[in-house]
Amino acid sequence: MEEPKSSAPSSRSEPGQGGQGDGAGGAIILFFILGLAASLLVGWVAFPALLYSEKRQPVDFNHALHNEIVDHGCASCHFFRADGGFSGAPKLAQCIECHREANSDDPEEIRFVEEYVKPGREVPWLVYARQPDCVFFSHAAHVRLGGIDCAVCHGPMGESTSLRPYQENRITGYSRDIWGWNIAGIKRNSWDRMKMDDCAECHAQARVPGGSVQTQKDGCFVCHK
Amino acid sequence: MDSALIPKGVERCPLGRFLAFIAIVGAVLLWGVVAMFLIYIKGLNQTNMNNAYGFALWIWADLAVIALGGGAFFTGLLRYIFGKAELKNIINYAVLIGFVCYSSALLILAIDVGQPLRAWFIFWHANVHSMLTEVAFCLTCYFGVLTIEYIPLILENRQIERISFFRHLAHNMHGIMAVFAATGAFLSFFHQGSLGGVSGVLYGRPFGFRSGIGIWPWTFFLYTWSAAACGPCFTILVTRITEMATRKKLVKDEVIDLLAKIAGWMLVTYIAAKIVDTVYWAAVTAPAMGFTLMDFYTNNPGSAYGLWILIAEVGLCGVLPALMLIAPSVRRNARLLFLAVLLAVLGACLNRWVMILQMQAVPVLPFERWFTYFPSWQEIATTILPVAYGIILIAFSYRYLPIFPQEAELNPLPEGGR
Amino acid sequence: MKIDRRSFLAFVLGGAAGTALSPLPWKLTDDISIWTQNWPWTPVPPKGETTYVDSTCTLCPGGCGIRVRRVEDRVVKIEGRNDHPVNRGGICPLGAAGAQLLYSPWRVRQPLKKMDGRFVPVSWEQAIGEIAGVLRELREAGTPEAVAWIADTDRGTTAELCRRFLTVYGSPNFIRTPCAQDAWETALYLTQGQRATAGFDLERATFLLSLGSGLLEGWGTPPFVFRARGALKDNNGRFVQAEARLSKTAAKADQWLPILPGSEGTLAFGLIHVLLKEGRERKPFVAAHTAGLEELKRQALQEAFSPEAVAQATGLEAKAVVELARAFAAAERPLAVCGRGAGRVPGGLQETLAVHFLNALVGSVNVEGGVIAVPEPEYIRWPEPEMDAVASKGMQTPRVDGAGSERYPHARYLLNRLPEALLQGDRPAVRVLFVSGGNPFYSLAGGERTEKALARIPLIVSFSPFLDETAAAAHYILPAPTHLERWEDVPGAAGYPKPVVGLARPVVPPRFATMPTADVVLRLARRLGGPIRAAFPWESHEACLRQTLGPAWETLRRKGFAVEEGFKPQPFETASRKFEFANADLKRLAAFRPLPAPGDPGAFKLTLVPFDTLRLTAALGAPPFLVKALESEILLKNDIRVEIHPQTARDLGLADGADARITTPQGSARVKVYLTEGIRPGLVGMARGLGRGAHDRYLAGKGVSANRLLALVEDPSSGLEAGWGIRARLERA
Amino acid sequence: MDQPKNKRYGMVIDLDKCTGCGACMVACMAENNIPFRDDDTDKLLSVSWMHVYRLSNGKPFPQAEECFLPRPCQHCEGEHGHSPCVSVCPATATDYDMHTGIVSQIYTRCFGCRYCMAACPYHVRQFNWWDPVWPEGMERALNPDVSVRMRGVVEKCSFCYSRYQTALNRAYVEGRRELAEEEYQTACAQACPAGAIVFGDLNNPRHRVHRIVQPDLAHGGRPRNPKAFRLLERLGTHPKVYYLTGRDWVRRAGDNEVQKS
Amino acid sequence: MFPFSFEWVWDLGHLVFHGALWYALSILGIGLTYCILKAAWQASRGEEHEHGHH
Repeated sequence: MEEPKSSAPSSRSEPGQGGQGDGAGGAIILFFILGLAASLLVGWVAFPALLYSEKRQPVDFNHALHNEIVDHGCASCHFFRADGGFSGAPKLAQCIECHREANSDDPEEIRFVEEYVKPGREVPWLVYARQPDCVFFSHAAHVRLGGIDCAVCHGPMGESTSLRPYQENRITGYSRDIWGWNIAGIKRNSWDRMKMDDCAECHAQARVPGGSVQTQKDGCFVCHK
Repeated sequence: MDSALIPKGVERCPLGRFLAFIAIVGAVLLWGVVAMFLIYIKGLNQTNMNNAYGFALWIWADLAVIALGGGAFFTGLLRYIFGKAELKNIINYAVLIGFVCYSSALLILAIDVGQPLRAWFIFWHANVHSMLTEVAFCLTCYFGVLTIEYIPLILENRQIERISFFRHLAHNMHGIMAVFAATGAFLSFFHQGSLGGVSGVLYGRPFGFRSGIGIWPWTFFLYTWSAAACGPCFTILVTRITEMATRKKLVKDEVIDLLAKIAGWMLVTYIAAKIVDTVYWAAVTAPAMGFTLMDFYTNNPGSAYGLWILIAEVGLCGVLPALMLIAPSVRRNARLLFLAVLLAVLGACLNRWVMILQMQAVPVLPFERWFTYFPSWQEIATTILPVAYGIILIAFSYRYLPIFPQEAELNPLPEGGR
Repeated sequence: MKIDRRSFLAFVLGGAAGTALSPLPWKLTDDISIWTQNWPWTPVPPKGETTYVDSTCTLCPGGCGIRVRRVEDRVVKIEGRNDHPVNRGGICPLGAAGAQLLYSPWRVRQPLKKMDGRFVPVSWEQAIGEIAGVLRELREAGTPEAVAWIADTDRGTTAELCRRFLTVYGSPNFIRTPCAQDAWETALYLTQGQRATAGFDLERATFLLSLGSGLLEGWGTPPFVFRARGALKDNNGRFVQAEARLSKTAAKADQWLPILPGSEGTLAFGLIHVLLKEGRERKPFVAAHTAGLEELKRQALQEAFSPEAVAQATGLEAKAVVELARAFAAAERPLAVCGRGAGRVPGGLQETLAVHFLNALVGSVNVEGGVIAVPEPEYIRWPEPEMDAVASKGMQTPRVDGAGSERYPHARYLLNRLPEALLQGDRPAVRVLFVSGGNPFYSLAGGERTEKALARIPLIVSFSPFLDETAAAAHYILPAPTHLERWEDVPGAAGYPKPVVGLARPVVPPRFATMPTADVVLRLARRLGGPIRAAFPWESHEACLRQTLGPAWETLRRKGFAVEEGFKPQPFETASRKFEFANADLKRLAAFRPLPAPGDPGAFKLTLVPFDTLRLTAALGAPPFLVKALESEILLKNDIRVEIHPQTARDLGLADGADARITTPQGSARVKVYLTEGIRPGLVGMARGLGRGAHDRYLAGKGVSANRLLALVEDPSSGLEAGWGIRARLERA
Repeated sequence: MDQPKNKRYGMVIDLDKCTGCGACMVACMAENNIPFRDDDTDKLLSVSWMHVYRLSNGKPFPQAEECFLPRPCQHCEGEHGHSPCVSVCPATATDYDMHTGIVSQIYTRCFGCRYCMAACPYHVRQFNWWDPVWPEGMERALNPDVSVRMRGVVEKCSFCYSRYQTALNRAYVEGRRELAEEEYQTACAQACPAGAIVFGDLNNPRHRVHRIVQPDLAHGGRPRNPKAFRLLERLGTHPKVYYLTGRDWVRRAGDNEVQKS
Repeated sequence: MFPFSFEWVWDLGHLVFHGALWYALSILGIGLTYCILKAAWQASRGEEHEHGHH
């Protein structure tokens, strides 16, 4: 930049004269690489970091510990209602059945009892698997009819001792678990992503007969509402 | 001031006058842009469309400009594939007009949809059975072709041409232009046709519905045909208007005459096919769906869609210009030629209006009444926007690019000029 | 190193390539489109457990069984109860839109007091205290009868508590809002000696003759009547509608008799005339169960009721009258009903009597498929309250509306006479007015004069949960909970032929600081102390309800309703133990005379006839869904459309949709016209229920109220409101 | 997986019973989160999945007659499910489901080109010209089983598919795969106080709809019941909504085939 | 548009439609790439061609 005058002639070299020395060509390649590297860094590192906001769960819940104590595994707290719906994250009323008072000197449990049980305040759990409003998902169809294990979609949640942070897409408001934690969208496990394509993939593997005349897969309303 | 940019051997008006002209047209453009943003921000409630008129002025404008932009593909086809070498003198302008038309069409489409930010779903989640999918794909691809055809023209600007790479690029692109033109003709055939299919496949709308070959209704072919016929007419029309505006002869009469002659014969065959189609539709297709021809043209408010519209489209703006254009004496008379191409252009526009607007105005349920519609100012402004944009692009192209190869020859510079 | 344009270009190109190879543009494109799918300003209803609660709808006197769908604590849908005898799964549009009333932002959220023309929030304590203070003063002044209470029902615990309160306080002025039952109840009493409401066994009738009743426009209990109409069709029964315009009811009738408006009574007498003249009455029934036929013959066989004269009066052909009478008499189970429109205007007593006589002549009284006297519920058995001298004296004063007086001995409530009574004297006869249910400031005809009269009352207390016209005009609003937030016993379903009691329950906890009207009464009584307090030994409305219902409480709570399935009507209780076509009481009534539409026919060439629609209501207004469902033939933008015949339109130079001005002796308003062949030339049809001065922004300010253009018309035989139309003028605007 | 037999859900509306009261419209609005606006009197700008038309016999007073015709989505089958609207949607946002015979739609997939609206001769498809806005508090009455549609997309009656979904869920939890007739009913059919709307599976001879119209399923479901007709039968849309009437003029008014012949 | 998108079906319609599309796109893409690469090569070699191509 200090030598604009000297650089000007070379850049303005007459057409048809070849013009560039090795240095110029090298500079071009170098700048190209610089630009490439910078944008790759932005795209692969900075962008994902900026895209998601991170929240902590209101209470750190130990699934593994609870799983040992309860009788019916996941279904002890996550069960089907008589109306066919799935209860999802338990209500405070369910927690209170065991946690009217703190059962241990675990500070997290004590805090839970103090902050939620005593004032009767529902715990605002952040649901990792929360699908958008347009999605209809029937736990009954998958679990009762399809006999699919919770872990197929939710992973080994029951073995976790602590709740990982919840990340929310700043643009879409989705939980990061929907797109998957791999920003490239690559998944290794069946539970790594929860996009429509993943539903479709599983349905294709399971040879769920589709009724659609357009796609020969499922009609819109099978998964949408 | 900008003389360095102006092609060699031609004269252009003073920069001030040029800028004043651009400013005036730019103001119109700005009006359209304001309306466009109003629509983007507030939504399509800014229009006068409604649930009975889902397609309105914009879709008509879309179909009309694409039909008129057909001059590019058809002239290209004649020039590069059929080897009508004389047409090289008008092909640049045909391409430019086509480029303006198609970019306008895409712009209008982008305004017209309810969810512009999701518009790419049409590609990603494409339903290959939909005529609109075919339109979108072919339109976008063909716009790419037109861009490829237009780029060398830009590269031939005096200043840009000085750069070796660009000069070579332009040369190479010219070299294989026939390949692009052929691809363009293929794409054009399908998207002009699929636009015709848009209303032709609607078997719930007896007014628009046509039987046909396989998945393609007759209108598919009629649209391609009419675009091939009326597109060149529009090219001639705009060339003539440009000549009037610049007060210069830009293209030699032989070239225009050749193009007009070809367009004339295209129009003759098209209108013959159109008449056959109309008769078959009126006598067979519509009655099979429980309608008589006059159901489509009577009892509408103010006779806005009376039988006159059919007569105007097929007769006044179809048969008449077709006969005029195939008559050498008419082609030689500048005024009559102008009138003939103007009528042909109006005929194409009217046809598109009928197939989109009237198609929806006709009540299908026996207990419904005619639906009428008048566009809101926002719709009108956004429809005029592309016109202003086209004028500006043409003005810049004309001023700085060697669009008319014969201009220098036809308008020799006085001694002492550049 | 040289950093020049080329380097910069290379950097940009590299950047572009790198960006394309990174997830950024692709994910961003995707995320932006997902953003459009989840726009934060598009609401997302929270999910949760779905539960159903059975209750009873109290939005109209129908008392349909409803099934309320809740998601967590939110009411999301109201459906009809399949197992409810009255509506059997059906629901009317208003009932279906009930959740919008619960969640209306135009609800009154706490007690309000009007100060300097504006409402300010006050505490319940303060509001009740201040009102009690005024009440105490009136009692101390020895004028307890200056308190009046308007309610939309006189049945059920709440209404009885209000009435009891007035009684021990010392005022006889408990007034029920007018409805067709006023005339029917009187007719049943006069002819059968029974204190009962009229039930109509529509489901089993085989020939239904409706004299102007809007059977499909809100008359009776809509889902019951609708289903009965379907049953009539399934049974190949016949349904004839006599009405001046092609109402929905007329459109669905097997035969529409486009009679001149106001001629319903004449037609009824005309039919009686033919029946008697041709000896087509059901002789066994008439002989065994009726008395006074000779007197009826004397009355009905007058020349004025000959087919020719009736044809003249009704606009029908004499032949049609005769044929109708014969078909009616020949039917297996004929039934005639009356009560114009939705039945909110009682109509003339003589007219109702004529219809009732018609039923008696064909034996359709207290039998299957006929008119059934449904006794008033008797589960409320409270001990007679002890009354002090002030109360006793107050109760001796004549009612402010004249009901029960020498002139109107059989009338129980005459709200229509209240405005005139209020205009008498320097001080209005009513000093304190309570309004629980009903919306008299809107629904009373009479225009400005009525408004002026009501406005003379120094203290008006509204119990409305919503800001309706009466609430807006009140000095205090003591908001009651809505029908989904409170306990309420609902005795009887309008027009239903069996005794039925439903229970409305709090489906959700009250949203706002509201109080059931009965609780306000209890608290007022406590404040006033003495015998008044003693007459109300209950802690709360709910406690009162439990105690009053006794063992039935649990049944009702569990099942939601109680119906007397094997109900048989009681025998006639007249002196003769027969149905009496004539007796001393009947003889004293002013003779039948068709009431003309008020106004000078010379100056007002047309006649305005109001009509009802289920998509609008008088008292409650209409929640947004109903306004949305309103036909564009009735409302266009903010303009009401009036129906006129194309011939009328031609005479006036009006095109369909044209702006016009309608003028009646009561007032004038801007309207748009709607041309239809479904109305008699010379008439102007106008929907009731628009032109609201309060309510929400979906309803307020749209159209005009027919009530403002109409006049109050008093039936000379009973004092009941009997207006059916008014002379009018329509001009191009 | 063994799949239950294909259904063909359809509706029969008895026009002689329908009183035009509008309960079906309101029940539909409440069930399906239909938005409303300050001014909804222009029915061509208003969203209402169920619309009650008012038909007139066109005769002068006093021979004038009127009839009310509720019009939900006709769920056309066309030829092999190629209903007029389904095949034209460029983004595959609407589909015909062979399992239920229901024309379904993903609102979030729709980008608002409105081609389906142009294709539908019944005007059942409606566009969200405005953002849906509920007055403060009233959004509490929204039904979570049906997603709220954003501005700029087309919507239409779904035969209350969400009720099918919930009914199936309940059946699955109870270990069943098939639904009884009364388990899945649309909101309009359930609400109709006149009992004019009957809903069920046209493929199932035990269902009332089948018994009433006796559809000729080999010929696009043409009704064999002489009192039954479909709107615009001759277009070949093969709707699954049938109308009953004993009145000739009503039949003529609803069907251009009889109208014109 | 792509075989991995949900709507893709391996049937004649898709093969013809998308086949034609991708074919056309390929021609355009290859042609354009050829022109650019050749121009870059020519420019770097300092080649010059005779004028008068239009």
